[in-house]
Amino acid sequence: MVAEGPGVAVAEPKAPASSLSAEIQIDLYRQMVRIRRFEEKSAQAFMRAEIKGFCHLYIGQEAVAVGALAALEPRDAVITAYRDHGIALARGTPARACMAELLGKKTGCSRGMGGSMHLFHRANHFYGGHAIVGAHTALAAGLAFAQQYENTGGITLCFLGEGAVNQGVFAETLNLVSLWKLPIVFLIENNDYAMGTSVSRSSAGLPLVNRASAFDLAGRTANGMDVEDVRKKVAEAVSLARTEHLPTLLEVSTYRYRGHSMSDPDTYRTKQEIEEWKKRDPILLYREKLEERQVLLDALAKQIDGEARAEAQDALTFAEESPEPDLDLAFSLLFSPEDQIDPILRPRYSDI
Amino acid sequence: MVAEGPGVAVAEPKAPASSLSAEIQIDLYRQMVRIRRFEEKSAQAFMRAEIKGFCHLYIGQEAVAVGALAALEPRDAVITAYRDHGIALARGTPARACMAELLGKKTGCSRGMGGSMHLFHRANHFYGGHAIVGAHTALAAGLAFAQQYENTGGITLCFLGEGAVNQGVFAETLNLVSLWKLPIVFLIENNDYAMGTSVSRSSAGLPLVNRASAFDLAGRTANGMDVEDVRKKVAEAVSLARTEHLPTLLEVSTYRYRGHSMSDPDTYRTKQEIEEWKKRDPILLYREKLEERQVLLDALAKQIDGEARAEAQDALTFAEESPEPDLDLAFSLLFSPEDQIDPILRPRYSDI
Amino acid sequence: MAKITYRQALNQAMAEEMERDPSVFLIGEEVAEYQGAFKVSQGLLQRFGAKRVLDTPISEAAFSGLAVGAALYGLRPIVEFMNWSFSFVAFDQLVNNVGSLRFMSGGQFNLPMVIRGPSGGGTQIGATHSHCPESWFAGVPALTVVSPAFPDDAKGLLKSSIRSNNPVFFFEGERLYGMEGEVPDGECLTPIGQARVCREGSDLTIVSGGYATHAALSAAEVLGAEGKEAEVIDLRTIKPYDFVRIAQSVQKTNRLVIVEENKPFAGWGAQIAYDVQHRLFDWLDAPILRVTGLDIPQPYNGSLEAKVLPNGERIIAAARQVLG
Amino acid sequence: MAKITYRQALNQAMAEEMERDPSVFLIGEEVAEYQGAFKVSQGLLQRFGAKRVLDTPISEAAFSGLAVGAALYGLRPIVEFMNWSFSFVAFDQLVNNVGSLRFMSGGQFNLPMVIRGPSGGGTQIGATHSHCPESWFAGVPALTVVSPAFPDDAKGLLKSSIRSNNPVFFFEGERLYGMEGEVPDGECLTPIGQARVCREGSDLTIVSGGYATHAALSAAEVLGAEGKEAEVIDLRTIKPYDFVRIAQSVQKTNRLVIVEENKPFAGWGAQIAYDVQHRLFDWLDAPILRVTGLDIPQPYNGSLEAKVLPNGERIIAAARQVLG
Ligand SMILES: Cc1ncc(C[n+]2csc(CCOP(=O)(O)OP(=O)(O)O)c2C)c(N)n1
Ligand SMILES: Cc1ncc(C[n+]2csc(CCOP(=O)(O)OP(=O)(O)O)c2C)c(N)n1
Ligand SMILES: [Mg+2]
Ligand SMILES: [Mg+2]
Repeated sequence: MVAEGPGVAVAEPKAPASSLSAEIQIDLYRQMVRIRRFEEKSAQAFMRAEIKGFCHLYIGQEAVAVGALAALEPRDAVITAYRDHGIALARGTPARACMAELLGKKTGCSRGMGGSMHLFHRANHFYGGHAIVGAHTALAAGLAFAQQYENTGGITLCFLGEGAVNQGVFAETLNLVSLWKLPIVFLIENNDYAMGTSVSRSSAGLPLVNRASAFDLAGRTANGMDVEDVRKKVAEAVSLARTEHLPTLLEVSTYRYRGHSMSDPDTYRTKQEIEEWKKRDPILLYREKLEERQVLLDALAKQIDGEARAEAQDALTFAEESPEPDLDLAFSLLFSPEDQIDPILRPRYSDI
Repeated sequence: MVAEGPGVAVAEPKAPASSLSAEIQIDLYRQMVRIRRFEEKSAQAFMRAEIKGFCHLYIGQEAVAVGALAALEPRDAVITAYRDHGIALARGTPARACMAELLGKKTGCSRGMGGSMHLFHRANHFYGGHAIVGAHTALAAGLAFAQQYENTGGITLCFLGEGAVNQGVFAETLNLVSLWKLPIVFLIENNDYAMGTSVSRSSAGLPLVNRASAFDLAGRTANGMDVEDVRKKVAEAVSLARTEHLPTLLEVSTYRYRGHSMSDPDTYRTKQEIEEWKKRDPILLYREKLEERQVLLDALAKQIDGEARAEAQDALTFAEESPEPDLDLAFSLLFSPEDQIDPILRPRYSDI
Repeated sequence: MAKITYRQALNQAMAEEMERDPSVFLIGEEVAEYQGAFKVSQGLLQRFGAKRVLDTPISEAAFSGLAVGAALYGLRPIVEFMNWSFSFVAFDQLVNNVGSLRFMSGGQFNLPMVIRGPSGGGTQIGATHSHCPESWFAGVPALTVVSPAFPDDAKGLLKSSIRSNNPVFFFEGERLYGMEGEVPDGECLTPIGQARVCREGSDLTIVSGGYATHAALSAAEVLGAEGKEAEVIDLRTIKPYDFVRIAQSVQKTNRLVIVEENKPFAGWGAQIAYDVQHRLFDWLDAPILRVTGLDIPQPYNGSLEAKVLPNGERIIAAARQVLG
Repeated sequence: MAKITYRQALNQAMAEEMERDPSVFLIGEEVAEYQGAFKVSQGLLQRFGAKRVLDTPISEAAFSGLAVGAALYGLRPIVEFMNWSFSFVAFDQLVNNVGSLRFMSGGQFNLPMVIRGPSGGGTQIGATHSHCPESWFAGVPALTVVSPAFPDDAKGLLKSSIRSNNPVFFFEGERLYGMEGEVPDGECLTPIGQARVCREGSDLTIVSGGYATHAALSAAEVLGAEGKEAEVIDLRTIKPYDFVRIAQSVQKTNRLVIVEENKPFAGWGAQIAYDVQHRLFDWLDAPILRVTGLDIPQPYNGSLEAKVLPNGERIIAAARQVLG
């Protein structure tokens, strides 16, 4: 939609026309705002010790999840690491189920057993939420393998942090998916830091996308502060996966504004560096762009923001009021019921 | 030494002059023959059940060990996988100590505890002999790290099979040595097979040397059937490591004539394929070359062969006549004596 | 019933289950074209095709992780480790992903997978290739650990394991592959969690599993000739093991020897010993004794390895000791 | 003597040993510039420089393997795992290389290295991050397993471990880092293999280790108020553990409870229970009881996790049970 000047001829339109419908553009914007507000609410809940353990916020990276997931179909599979709130939300996991999980409640999407790092939502083909760095990349290959085996036409999108590329299992997996031509896209969210280690201190042969060629994968990059660029590049990679069975390694540059987790003192980078990145804030920039295109008017932006705040608050209230899981529930989750063999007697080995 | 025709002017000399002294050329030849005869003797001993477990012969690959180790200094460190007889011998481990180890005797270089796959010879900076595929590559990085830490001027040469490149720890290690500029050379002995799997069935992005660029390593290749080519390429890589602290990934093409181990029925390749490779036999070709260069006369070749046969037979006799290790010796090897703290009481947890 | 080997029994189990359920597939090193490093998968590639019988690179972490992902999606993978000792490079996948994903997701996923391969020593392949990691995996709450000692159980337990909706870690005896026995031709499902009494006796109970069961049986023969009748119980399932059957026997014999091949410190036999002294304290007339691998890495030398393994000599010595 | 934290005690131990021996270096994720994920290495980079305090990529297998290679060559590495749960991606390096290389080489190499980091649960970080793998490593014959519960032992044991010529697996309590206690300023070497009696008593013996020792001590207080005096023994070294000290106590109290945080099946407590029933059969007036983590993966939910951990309530219940 071309932003038509209000009676004034615009010599050089700042924001070029988008091939996306206004509806889609607004939805991209809305999803990013939803995540931002949800994460701000999470931070508050953590500060009030309602959320415990590790809590990794997605603030700053919203365009990556939103742009990427906008390029998928419902049958596609999604998997990520522990910085998973934004991805879960963008994939359609209700904010209530996410927040309740962060609070460890029975109504959480993982019934309070997983916590912040382990959101799962099978109904939406969202396969988690994984806290061992790099380990989920092999699972992703398995999802893509199963999609190919079952001939579903689906593909798998696997997010990972740039710090995860140096886990051996990831290299093994890249080799395997290339060899077997699995329908998969590995999206590296390069936010420049793995805890306090910048990518240049952890990785040889930069940029990381170079690793693609060693395994004969398609290698691509995207600007992770630009939701439309992410959407476009992911769409291209998805299409390679779906139609050519060519896996892609896609490096997306982005930035996290907050510390690694809520417990990180964040002393390894300058305030100035953070401020520089914030000038490229994905929500801010997209709002400006949509305003220039006249897709998003101020009133609608305010409405979206209000709804997102309300949703986050509603999620927190719901979570707070939800019951805790009990030990019986926990033990009941350990084993699947058998339906092809006799039940197996399962004694517990702690007597007291 | 230029082969001077006996009174006849040679239009196109078949073997170009070598910059290596005759002595060195003969020694390269001798080392290859020693390994070949040793391995043939090992095969016999295995057939007679004097050697048990796994026994992986080096026949066909002799030029790799011999050429590579000829490029090293005594202070350099060497480490390899389980196909280690040839490398141990070329590095100077006495044939007797090797053969005794193959027979599990107390006089073996590893005192009968390691067997064929676990030859070690610390005095010569030979760090084994490792049977978990790929796992020793990280140890190699540690040897190079220690050399750099201690500023010894030494470098580490790590051999691995082409099947090992898909173990995650190897990728992790390549990243680490590049990042830390360790003085190391990784030499892939690409004999085309990992057990029954040819490299094209196991590895994407061939040739394997491509993996070097992903980690910003020097990438080189050599002809593993040509001992002088191996020597030259390894020497170049060693010099990069020693003087520039630039690690190299060197892919050497070679071939094993025998099955993966003595127990391998070897049905995954054709007899013809093996015969083709045998035409490029490293010993045969080098002998021809040295004869053309008139460095090696028939008598000397026969003498070398006779000595190698005698050495192998002597080693076997020695091994056969050697005593077995006992349980007390085994238990005594488990812990190093303490010299900085009080001895630690070490009960055994199996009472009976 | 036909007389076939343990190896063939495993092969039959896989073939029958793959025939029965198209979501079952086999993945591992050399399982397809090579027909298995120990020929356990002989003929499966020819019969089921390359889609369902897959050779992998030497990347245990990736291919076992891949199998977990496939199981999350709904397939039923069988993962072959050429040797269980190689599972250590995939340990995180096995402990954390196989061990936690169902639970951590609040029960959203089943993990109907079997991880199988040979374990243990006795073939002089050295310290790094002779591990018995059964106890370590049994220490992970969600994992079921199975270890057949006889061909019929090899088939019956593998079929049950493949049909289980939960992950089963299946330990085969490399030294058992060639063992022959009567095995039912078709359907035969050995229940998981039930032990087998291999020999009856009233003087002492010997509990064992896997290859060690055969050492226990030989020792029992010798003891029998001395007039002491050992009841030999083959566990078949290491976790959850059949406490009830052990208790029945110990309440009769009042004496217990446990034979396990793994290294001694905190092996599964220690758990059984703990449970028995706890729950049958007043039934024991003598301390429980364990015969395990000796507490050193596996030596290559053959006569040493024979001493390190739990052998007839040491089992008999233990039996005599508990008999007083 | 100064009152410092467990964390500072560890820091002092490393600093003193690095000062003393230039071949000691520290390697791990975030140990240098970040000053340690838990600040255990605070100030070491500044003091000893980047040559001896090394940040690594997230490549546990490679950097622990690198440390093994460096030890083979003669250096004395300290490897920090940010959490022992991450050691599983390096499990092969730890079990096979650290566990076998000296033996398999016929004793040619020493492996003077320490692998250290926090383990265990209680901080709501979920199933994959809360493992207690002490027992698994203790099952490897060549490995020494240490786990201090108090600041002075944290220092004394870490110094002894760094000076040992053998590999020591050193388990710290994440929940103990902030604990304060009197710690000698300079030289202090807690001997490896010796337990510590934290509380004397004659009614029953409680053996424990690491954080669980504090749970045991609290429980002992409650029991004391009821007139039952528990002797609490803190193991300090899990393998080789101090059987002699336990025996002395059990011969006095005739009753034993073992408290360990790991999951129950074949934990180290099972080994102790086995050894005690075996060697002190006639001294026991009641079955030995173990209080362990419950047999499920660690749940995130806080009140559930508190139940899963060995807690005062369950220890007291066990004590009452053995007291009859
Ligand atoms: C195997 C393993 N090692 C270490 C850790 C600890 N850890 C958690 S997150 C993290 C940094 C990962 O950074 P990156 O992959 O860039 O993801 P980001 O946090 O930037 O999203 C580390 C080291 C872990 N969880 N797993
Ligand atoms: C981690 C691991 N997986 C599997 C094996 C079994 N295995 C031993 S050798 C081998 C093939 C290795 O081939 P390659 O690296 O090419 O060396 P080559 O035998 O050709 O010298 C395999 C799969 C092992 N020893 N370790
Ligand atoms: Mg990052
Ligand atoms: Mg090969």
